[in-house]
Amino acid sequence: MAQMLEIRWHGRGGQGSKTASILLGKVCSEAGKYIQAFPEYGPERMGAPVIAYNRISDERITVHCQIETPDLVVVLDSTLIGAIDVVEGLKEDGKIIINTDLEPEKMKEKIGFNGELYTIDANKISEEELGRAFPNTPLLGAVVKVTSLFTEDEFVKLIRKEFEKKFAHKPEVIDGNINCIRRAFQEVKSE
Amino acid sequence: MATPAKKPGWRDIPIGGRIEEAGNAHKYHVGGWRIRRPVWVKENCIHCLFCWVFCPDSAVEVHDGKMHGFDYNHCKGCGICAQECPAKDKAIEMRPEDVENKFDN
Amino acid sequence: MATLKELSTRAGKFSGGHRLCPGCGAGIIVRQVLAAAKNPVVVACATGCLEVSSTIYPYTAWNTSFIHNAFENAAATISGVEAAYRSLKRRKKFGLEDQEFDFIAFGGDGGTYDIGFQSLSGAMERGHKILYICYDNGAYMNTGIQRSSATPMGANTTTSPAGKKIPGKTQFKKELTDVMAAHYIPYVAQAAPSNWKDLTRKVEKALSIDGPSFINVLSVCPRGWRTPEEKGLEITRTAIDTCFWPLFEVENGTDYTINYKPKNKRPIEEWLKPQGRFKHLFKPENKHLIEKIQKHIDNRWEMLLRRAGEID
Amino acid sequence: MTKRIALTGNEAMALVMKQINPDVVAAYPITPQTEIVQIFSQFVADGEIDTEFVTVESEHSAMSAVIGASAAGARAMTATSANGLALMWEVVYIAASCRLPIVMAVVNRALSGPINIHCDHSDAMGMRDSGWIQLFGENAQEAYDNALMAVRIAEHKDVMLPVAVNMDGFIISHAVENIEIVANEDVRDFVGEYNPERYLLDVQNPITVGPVDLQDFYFEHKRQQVEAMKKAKNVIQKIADEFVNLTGRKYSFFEEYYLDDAEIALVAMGSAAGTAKAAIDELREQGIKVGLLKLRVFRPFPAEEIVRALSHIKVVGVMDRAESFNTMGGPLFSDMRSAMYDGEANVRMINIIYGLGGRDITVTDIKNIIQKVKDVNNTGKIENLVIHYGVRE
Repeated sequence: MAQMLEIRWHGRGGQGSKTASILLGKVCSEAGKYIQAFPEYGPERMGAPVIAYNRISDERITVHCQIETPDLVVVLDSTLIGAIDVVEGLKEDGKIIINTDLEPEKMKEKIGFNGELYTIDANKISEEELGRAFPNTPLLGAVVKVTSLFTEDEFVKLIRKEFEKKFAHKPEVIDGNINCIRRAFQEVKSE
Repeated sequence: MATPAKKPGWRDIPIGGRIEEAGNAHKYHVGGWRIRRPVWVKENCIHCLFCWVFCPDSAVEVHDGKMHGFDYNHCKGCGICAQECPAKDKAIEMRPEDVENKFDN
Repeated sequence: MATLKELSTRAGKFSGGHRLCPGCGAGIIVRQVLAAAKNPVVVACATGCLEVSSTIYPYTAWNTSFIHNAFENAAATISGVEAAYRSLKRRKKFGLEDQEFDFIAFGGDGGTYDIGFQSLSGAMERGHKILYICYDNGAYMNTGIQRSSATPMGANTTTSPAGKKIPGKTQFKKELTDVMAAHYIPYVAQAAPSNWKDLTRKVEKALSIDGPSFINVLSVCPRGWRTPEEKGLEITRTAIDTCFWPLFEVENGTDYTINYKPKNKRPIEEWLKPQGRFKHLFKPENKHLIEKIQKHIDNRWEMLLRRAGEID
Repeated sequence: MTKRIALTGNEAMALVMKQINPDVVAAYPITPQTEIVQIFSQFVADGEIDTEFVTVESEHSAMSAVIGASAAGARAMTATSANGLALMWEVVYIAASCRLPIVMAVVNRALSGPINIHCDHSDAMGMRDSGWIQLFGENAQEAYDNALMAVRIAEHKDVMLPVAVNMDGFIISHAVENIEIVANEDVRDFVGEYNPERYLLDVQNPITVGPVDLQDFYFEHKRQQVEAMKKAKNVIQKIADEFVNLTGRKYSFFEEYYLDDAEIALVAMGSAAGTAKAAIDELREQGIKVGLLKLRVFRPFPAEEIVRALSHIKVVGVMDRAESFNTMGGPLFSDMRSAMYDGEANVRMINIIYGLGGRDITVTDIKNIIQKVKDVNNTGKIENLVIHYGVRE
């Protein structure tokens, strides 16, 4: 891992990219890392393309701007591809994770990116575990797996604490969300 | 232009324009505004206190529920008291103010 | 209800030495209102004649706690004072746990009907335990008699002058008392200093309520009305007897009571005639305006009677 | 005891307000400050605090109500942004003139128009002559810390002035960052009780606040305000010294970043100062002697200290996130040039106006800006005194 990990999340309003970035930030903070999690704000409403960011570092972060050259791009909705340039600025040795049922090879052709590309069918996982398509939770798992930020067990332990806070009023969804994370660790794949 | 000698400097007044002595306008005399002067005709007075309740200037002196005359330091001479006096023979008369009796209080 | 003798024992909260005009209605109203208050009072005052004449540094006529903030925010300011009181009382600071206060705001019609209306409406809606008194003299008298939304139709002011084409103010006044009643607050009333018994009773009642209250008080301005200084209360009585200024109260938005019904409702001319600001209305070509005003007054009076259940 | 957690700037501000536990808060929601009001409302609704919370109908009434509350004897706070602050304008001056120690969070946003909800400092700059102390923070931590210190500064008997605690809208207010939280009991000890000398609810000693102040006394009262501002400098430093004992976090009028041996320097306020640090780190690795003066206290303006800190610098780039439309640069630049005029040193300055309406300012941008400062140093020539950086031609 580079000194500072910079992640850019692409999604549509309502899919939870901002929530995912904040959850990741909070978990990393709990684990003692320095973090930032912030969305790019506009007048967007439900359905419009949105962006969120994470910076994660072992040292204090002072920079306060949008991320120009991310180490990792996460695409919550593959239908965004083509509509926006999801690999803009992505480092040559960077990585991209895409929520899709397509195989990585296929996806790679589609977006013309030569670096490490991962796919995961986050909608399917989420539908099976939570009964609805919340792709952000499985993608969180995929991000942690791909970046090796934490081991699966470490991360599950940390994120469970966040879920307990976040879902204090509906604890019944916590286990489903944990399952999403665990499955993501297994099901995210590269070529 | 010379600063007026009597007024205190900025170090010597409370901050923020605060006035720390409530009701000190009492020390400020507006009797000089008067061109007519209410005169209390004690023997006609029924002590109804209408003059007191209608005076805009807090210039009617009442003690123990009885009219006691005027505070000429603060009466501006509007004449409402005389106008509103319900006594059969008015207990308040408005008389022209003159230099001699203006400040005799 | 307090007698004058009792009221006189509570005098002194507004000292002489203020610089209101001779015969000013605001001075009379403030004295009556403060005499009706039994607790220590904190007053907030909107910018206007009353404020600029009563607190000219380093003198204050207020023998109470007093705050002036700006023109349009007396209601918000007193709501902040009241909030502070609630908080400090609860937190037992400054020995306030056993101390009662009456919180009273004063504003002229400019600071109440117009520029201060939003602040007033907000404070009333929030339910603070405050009494707002509007002294309504029907124009911005402080700055030289400019029209306000309280200016009566036909009045000649410096911004609604009676000219060759336009005969003074062309709109009816806003009926703010009704508007305040529509806030469904516990107590709203309309009063006049000529009827001191009615006004002081209303103030006592307002201050006894745990919630917001509003009293609109007709305030003579000899300068703006163009009337003799000593005649202010006499003219005020004609406002009541012509039903230009009915005395009434509204509890909880719906419960209307007429406090005074003239035995013989007098024609509106009797209110208009003594005032220089309406002089031009008595020219032959403006006769229709007086008729229009009379009709409006009649309709409104009838509406009030109906609301009060006096007629069907 | 401090605890490190991850919060947005707005969450941090709402939290510190809860910890300060003011007697009265009156506030009106406006983007990007809204969350502060929402979170604070939740604290009240859940009974976590017993602050009297006045949900006013406008910012004008928010400031009016805190003026009433503060004059009454309460510790009072509010928060706003941009147009909300502009709507308060009139009473913002009155708060300072009446010497009421109100603390207000200002979540900086461009002042319309056309309407824009994103960060710049035009809102704060509009109140710069109102008599408020103005503190700027680089991040959520500094906003939190400044709010804590602001209460003490405002209420100090030598000061008795309101304090605005600025934080960049969205960039800080909506970004989650790590922040070290002071324990509740330490906050309580640090801010202490507010005990005003005179206040409206003092039954024994009623006062008049806000009288008509005419030609014969108004000027004296303004002179007093200037004196309070001057004295505020000592107080700000003294309270920062206490704060470092509590938290280990050191504050002064400004932070000096690689200034000691610098030849050229930037001056900046708010979040861009952090980005500038990252740029300077990179350039220092390349041997470029560049430093940063990050201004924390904008009012009172610490002119002497700034001159001292920059006296050895050859060229300074002053970064303004606001225009003043005097055609000679932004408001910070005006103050900087004024401060330097009487300085012994021959420091040249250019002004970089950047980031208006939330235009992002990246590390690359800052490096470009530093290059412009360097160019002046190399050529000795100032071609453009004021640069509107990042504007499309």
